[in-house]
Amino acid sequence: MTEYLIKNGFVYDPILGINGDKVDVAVKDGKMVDAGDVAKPTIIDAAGMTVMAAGVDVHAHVAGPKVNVGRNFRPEDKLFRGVAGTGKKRMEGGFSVPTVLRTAYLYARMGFGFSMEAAMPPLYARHTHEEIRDTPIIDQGALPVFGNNWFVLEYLKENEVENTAAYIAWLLNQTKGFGVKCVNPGGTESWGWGMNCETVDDVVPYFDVTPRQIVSGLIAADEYLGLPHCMHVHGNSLGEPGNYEITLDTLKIAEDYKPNNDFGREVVLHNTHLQFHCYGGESYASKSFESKSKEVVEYVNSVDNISYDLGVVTLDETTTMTADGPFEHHLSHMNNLKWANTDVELETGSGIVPFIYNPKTFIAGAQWAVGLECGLFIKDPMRAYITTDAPNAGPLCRYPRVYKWLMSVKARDDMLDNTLKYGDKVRERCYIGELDREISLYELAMMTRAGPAKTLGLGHMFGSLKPGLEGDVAIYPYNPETDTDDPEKIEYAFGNSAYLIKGGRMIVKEGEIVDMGNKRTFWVDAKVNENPMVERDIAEKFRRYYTVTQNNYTVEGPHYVPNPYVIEVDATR
Amino acid sequence: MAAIQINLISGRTIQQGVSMENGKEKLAYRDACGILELDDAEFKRLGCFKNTNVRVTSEFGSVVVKAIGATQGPHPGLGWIPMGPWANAVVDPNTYSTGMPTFKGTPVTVDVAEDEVVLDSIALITEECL
Amino acid sequence: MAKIVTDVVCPFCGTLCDDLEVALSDDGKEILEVYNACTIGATKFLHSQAKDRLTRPQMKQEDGSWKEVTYDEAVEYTANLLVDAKKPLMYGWSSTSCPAQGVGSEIGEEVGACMDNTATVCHGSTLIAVQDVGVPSATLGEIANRADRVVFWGCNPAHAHPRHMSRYSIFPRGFFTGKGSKSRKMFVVDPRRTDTAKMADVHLQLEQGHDYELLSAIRVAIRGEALPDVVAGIPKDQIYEVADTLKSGRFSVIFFGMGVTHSLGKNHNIDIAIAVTRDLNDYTKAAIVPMRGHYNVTGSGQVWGWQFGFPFCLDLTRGFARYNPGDSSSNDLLIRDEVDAVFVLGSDPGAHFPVGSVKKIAQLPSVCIDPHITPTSAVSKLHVPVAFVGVEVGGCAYRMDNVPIETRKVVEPPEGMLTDEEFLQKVLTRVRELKGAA
Amino acid sequence: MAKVTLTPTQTPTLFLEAENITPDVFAGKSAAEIAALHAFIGKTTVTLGEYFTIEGAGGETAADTTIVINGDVSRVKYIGMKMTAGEVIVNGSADMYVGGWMSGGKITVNGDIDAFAGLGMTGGELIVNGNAGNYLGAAYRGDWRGMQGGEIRVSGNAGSDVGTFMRGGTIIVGGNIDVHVGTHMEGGTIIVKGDAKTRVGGQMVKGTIYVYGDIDVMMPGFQYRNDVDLEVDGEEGHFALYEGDMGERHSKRKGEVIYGQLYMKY
Repeated sequence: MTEYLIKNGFVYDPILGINGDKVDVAVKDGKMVDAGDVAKPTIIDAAGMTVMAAGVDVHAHVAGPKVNVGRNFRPEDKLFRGVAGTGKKRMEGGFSVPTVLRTAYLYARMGFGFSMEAAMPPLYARHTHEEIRDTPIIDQGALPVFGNNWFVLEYLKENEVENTAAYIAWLLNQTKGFGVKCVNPGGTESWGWGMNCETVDDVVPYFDVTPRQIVSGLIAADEYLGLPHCMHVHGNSLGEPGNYEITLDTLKIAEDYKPNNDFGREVVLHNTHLQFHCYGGESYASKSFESKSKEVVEYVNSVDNISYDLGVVTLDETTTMTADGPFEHHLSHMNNLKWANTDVELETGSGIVPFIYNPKTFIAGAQWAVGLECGLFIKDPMRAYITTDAPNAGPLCRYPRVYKWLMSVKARDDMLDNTLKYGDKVRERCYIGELDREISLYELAMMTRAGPAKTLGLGHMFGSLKPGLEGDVAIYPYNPETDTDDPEKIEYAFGNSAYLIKGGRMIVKEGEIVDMGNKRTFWVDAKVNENPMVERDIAEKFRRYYTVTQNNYTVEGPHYVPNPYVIEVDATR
Repeated sequence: MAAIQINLISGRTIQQGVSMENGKEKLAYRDACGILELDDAEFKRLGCFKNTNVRVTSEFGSVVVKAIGATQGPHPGLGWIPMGPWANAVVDPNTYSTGMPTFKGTPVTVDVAEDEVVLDSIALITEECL
Repeated sequence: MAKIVTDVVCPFCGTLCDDLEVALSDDGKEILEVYNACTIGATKFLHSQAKDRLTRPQMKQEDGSWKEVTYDEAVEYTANLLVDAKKPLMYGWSSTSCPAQGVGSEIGEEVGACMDNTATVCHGSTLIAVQDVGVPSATLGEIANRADRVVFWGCNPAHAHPRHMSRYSIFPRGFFTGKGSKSRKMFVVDPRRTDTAKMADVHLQLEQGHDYELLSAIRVAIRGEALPDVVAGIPKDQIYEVADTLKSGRFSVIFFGMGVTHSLGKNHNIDIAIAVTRDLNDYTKAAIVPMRGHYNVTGSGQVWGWQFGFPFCLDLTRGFARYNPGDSSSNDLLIRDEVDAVFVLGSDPGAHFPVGSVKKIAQLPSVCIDPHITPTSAVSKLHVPVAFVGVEVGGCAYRMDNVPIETRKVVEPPEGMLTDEEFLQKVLTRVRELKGAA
Repeated sequence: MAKVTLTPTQTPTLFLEAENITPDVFAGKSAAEIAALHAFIGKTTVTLGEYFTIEGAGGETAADTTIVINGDVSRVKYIGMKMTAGEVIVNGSADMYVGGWMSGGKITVNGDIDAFAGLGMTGGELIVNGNAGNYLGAAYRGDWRGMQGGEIRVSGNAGSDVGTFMRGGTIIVGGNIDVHVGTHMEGGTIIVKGDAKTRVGGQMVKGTIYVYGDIDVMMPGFQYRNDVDLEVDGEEGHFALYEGDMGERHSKRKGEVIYGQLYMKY
């Protein structure tokens, strides 16, 4: 395997404490090594460029059944946007919901090496893995959803953490899943009857359990197993004015828990797309709606065991998709656009609705502001990660634009003064106007690499250039000494990596994608004690209530996970 | 014996499915799909017994099938030919720019054709296309 | 002592039953019996063993006779046909596995083909409607466990999806439907008194081709607005009654089939049925599910979705994917003389396209990849028999509710026969060689 | 006004995709440059010069460029697609997508056109002295934004799905019209001077449809309101006003529910 030595670049690595110094970075046999350990390396001259470990995406919807509904039911999202394949590249299509090929190429252009698919319905795990398999270059994992799963609801009603853990371990193995995702706990099961759970204390019909019990129990089970990633939650009442109190209620559940894992993970709860959960007021009208990002993030700052990602609204026409079925139904009544919904037997649900975040409306501008505030109020950027909840708050391809806004007051003011129709109202109802913080490249590296890698329990592989880690390096055409004059240069540079080395292979060379890499699917195999009761429950549910047999449920075989990377966890007691 | 006008529809039957899986080149497939199901009233108008060969003609084509009594009737004014090459010899191909031919709801004329034979699928398609 | 293979998946219809048991001879070579399957599914397994089965490709001669050729010769002809054509049509893709569909997609991309699947004559109308208004749906297990109002609109599961009612929709005793069929009210809307209609609590025998008007009337009734005395042959009182019963249910579901997708209005009939479902969700819970035909037509739409962004009617000729049924749809392409070669796999347009389209196939360079002798193979220049997917080779398939299930290999294919995935791989390799040379 | 004349020299073996035939593309180009413009047949790339003799040259801008096509182009797609200004005159029949997504200028076809003409059109004029096909002034698949502005005038008959998802602008059909008129319509005006079949105004939210002739089957969601005398397209007429679709969602204005309006001429 080729050795690489990257010279003269401005290097940013918060794990190694390197803040823009010109140090040599070396890759050998697919891993990072000391510059001295390469014999006859290919030299990459990164003079005038920014060097970081490859990006790590903690939360994006890029593969699986609802993503594909989003593609197939939105031909207009692809109209006149097709890109022909060249060289090794196949054709690309789609804007808000790109094809799997485009997704891979976008990540490569943005210098990313790992992406976590944010919601995998267990019954549809095969589909998710087929898409992941066909997405080249990047490593991926997928989080099965547990927050409305009948086994979990029944066990946690009785607070049976050990049984819940045993079931989680079984399901991760069956679906080749990575961790525990919880979407609108209890609410999506209620949606099976057209209802919802709007607070953490609403009771789930029939199952007689509350979101509070579900979130608490899933954290307990996650830490019981000692999984790499913590419980990853999308709380109740997403997008509702006044929901910040529900968000705080949810976050405070974590106060009872301490991290227990061998992966260096320090948080027990990850709250995804926090932007959607920081709303005050009683309606979306400018006289009532207000940002509560400060209140929520100040709580996060006051504790040390919670992380979150931003979910910044990018003011595009996009496609919303979530396992939060009742929310999407609600949304379809707000904009009267097409609405797809799939309730999944015994497990979860999902909804998909196109949405236009129109900068000419107050609320879209306010949502844009709230998302950025979530990134600007954080004290420890190792616990706040930049996302757009792609494609919900904005398309994947907009990450670099979000960086620009976070890194430049000038860029934010330009939006408030020239793009938003109600910029002044937004300043008035949100905190954005008061914030003069500009995220530095060092902090950017925390919020896009080091931080997410650590919270995913992958800090030993990704997020830094430390010798021994995966040979994943991104080089951006951005000169921190001379390019600070124009924020547009940030957006351009981070969307057009000059080089990407992934697993020691040159994927992007001089801005061109030249190699499809050695894509791996990450999943977690947790060993637990024999649990005859849970085994019996599983067999019973398949016999009576599932429409596939238990033997046909298991995801196995090279068709689905041709190149697995299995993280083993021993939770036997 | 008078020619009658009916509205033709087509679709699946279990016999069509079974015989299709047994081999479309076999006579069983012809016997399952080379038929026209009519209500008793239509046989009266047509002036023939059940199980008589008839010629079904539309502005799009013409085909000989065996007229039998409706198995899933009554369906006044409707004729039924199970989906397959016999039905497709006469259906309305207009897709209205949706890609989907109008397989159901083709006005057809039916007249008795006792002396004509119902071809098997391969013979039928070969005769029409080659 | 026969060997029993369990959890076998049935490769016939979109119901994709996965509880079949197949009894094999001691040597495991022969299928003796098929348990739990409907008569069509059982026939499919047993017929795969037919002694008169074609096991080698054959090429049509000048005089119309067939001559056996090797798979390599078949690969050579197929690859050249696709590379030489200006606008080849690659049709079918429904009676095969997703891995084969994946390889096919790469070939289509390499040769700049128009690619279409059997949805184009089955539920293409549905796909268009879903693009226009979406689709509130649910997995079949949700129906089994919750639904107490079940509507079959323009579909006849008793014949087309024989085990649907027993496994999913009418008879199962689900989690919240413990009384099975007694927990449910069954409606059938069909111009014929079908065997399904005979089982229903209510049969609306509408005038054929007026589904759109009747569905529109149900929407009016749901909103409590005034109706004409009779719509589509159904008296208004009955329409109000149906609307009220659906609103009063805990969980209403509408299954629909080719009775609506094939009739005048096509996608609009589905569009407005979806609108009814959407309306019902303002009063109770409601879902709508298409009764997909081929066992993996859904899968080909999924594979194309994630690779190209569209579920059918793909036009890849310009190097990027375009889509517009009416323009890039098989029957329009054939009737309008827009394609100059035809490749068919896993489907039988010869039997299921209007004859005018079949005549065009017969006039063009054409290859048919199919285990059976079919009207399509009869009019094609080359016929390539392959192993039966779901019987002689496994691979993923997607159920009518998009649930992916891995089909199982039960027996070996006849000596020396290729699977369609293997054949396509060889074609892809050869296509790349030819393009490299060009 | 600079004029470019295209005369077909051969009929394409399959179909010619010629989205380059617009005043926007021709503007500022000489005959030779226009002849060198690409067109496509399946996977092959050809030039306009291979299929047309080209005389004249484009004006400085699209606005002062007129394209005249003398001859049958019924196997040529995308004529005038996305044009913003200028004029296209087709003396013959044309295939699909004539004036698709056009936002300005004028297209006149002295002949028939096939489906998807004026798809997603936002402005300009499309005049057809002949018959039009299906999906005239409709929306592209999946889009809820059909025709949003401009005017389409067809002297003959039109096909099915005219004005589906129409949001604005005017469509005038001199002759008869096939099924599904103004389905999902949410604005704009459709005038049918001949007969309509069925499904007129189905799922209509807002907007106006006039039918001078008969409607085979009236949608059940339309209710008679009253008779009115109106001037439509420059002529007086006595009409019966129906409102609907009662089964569809409707917005309110000052507490008043706004329905779609269907005027039937006496």
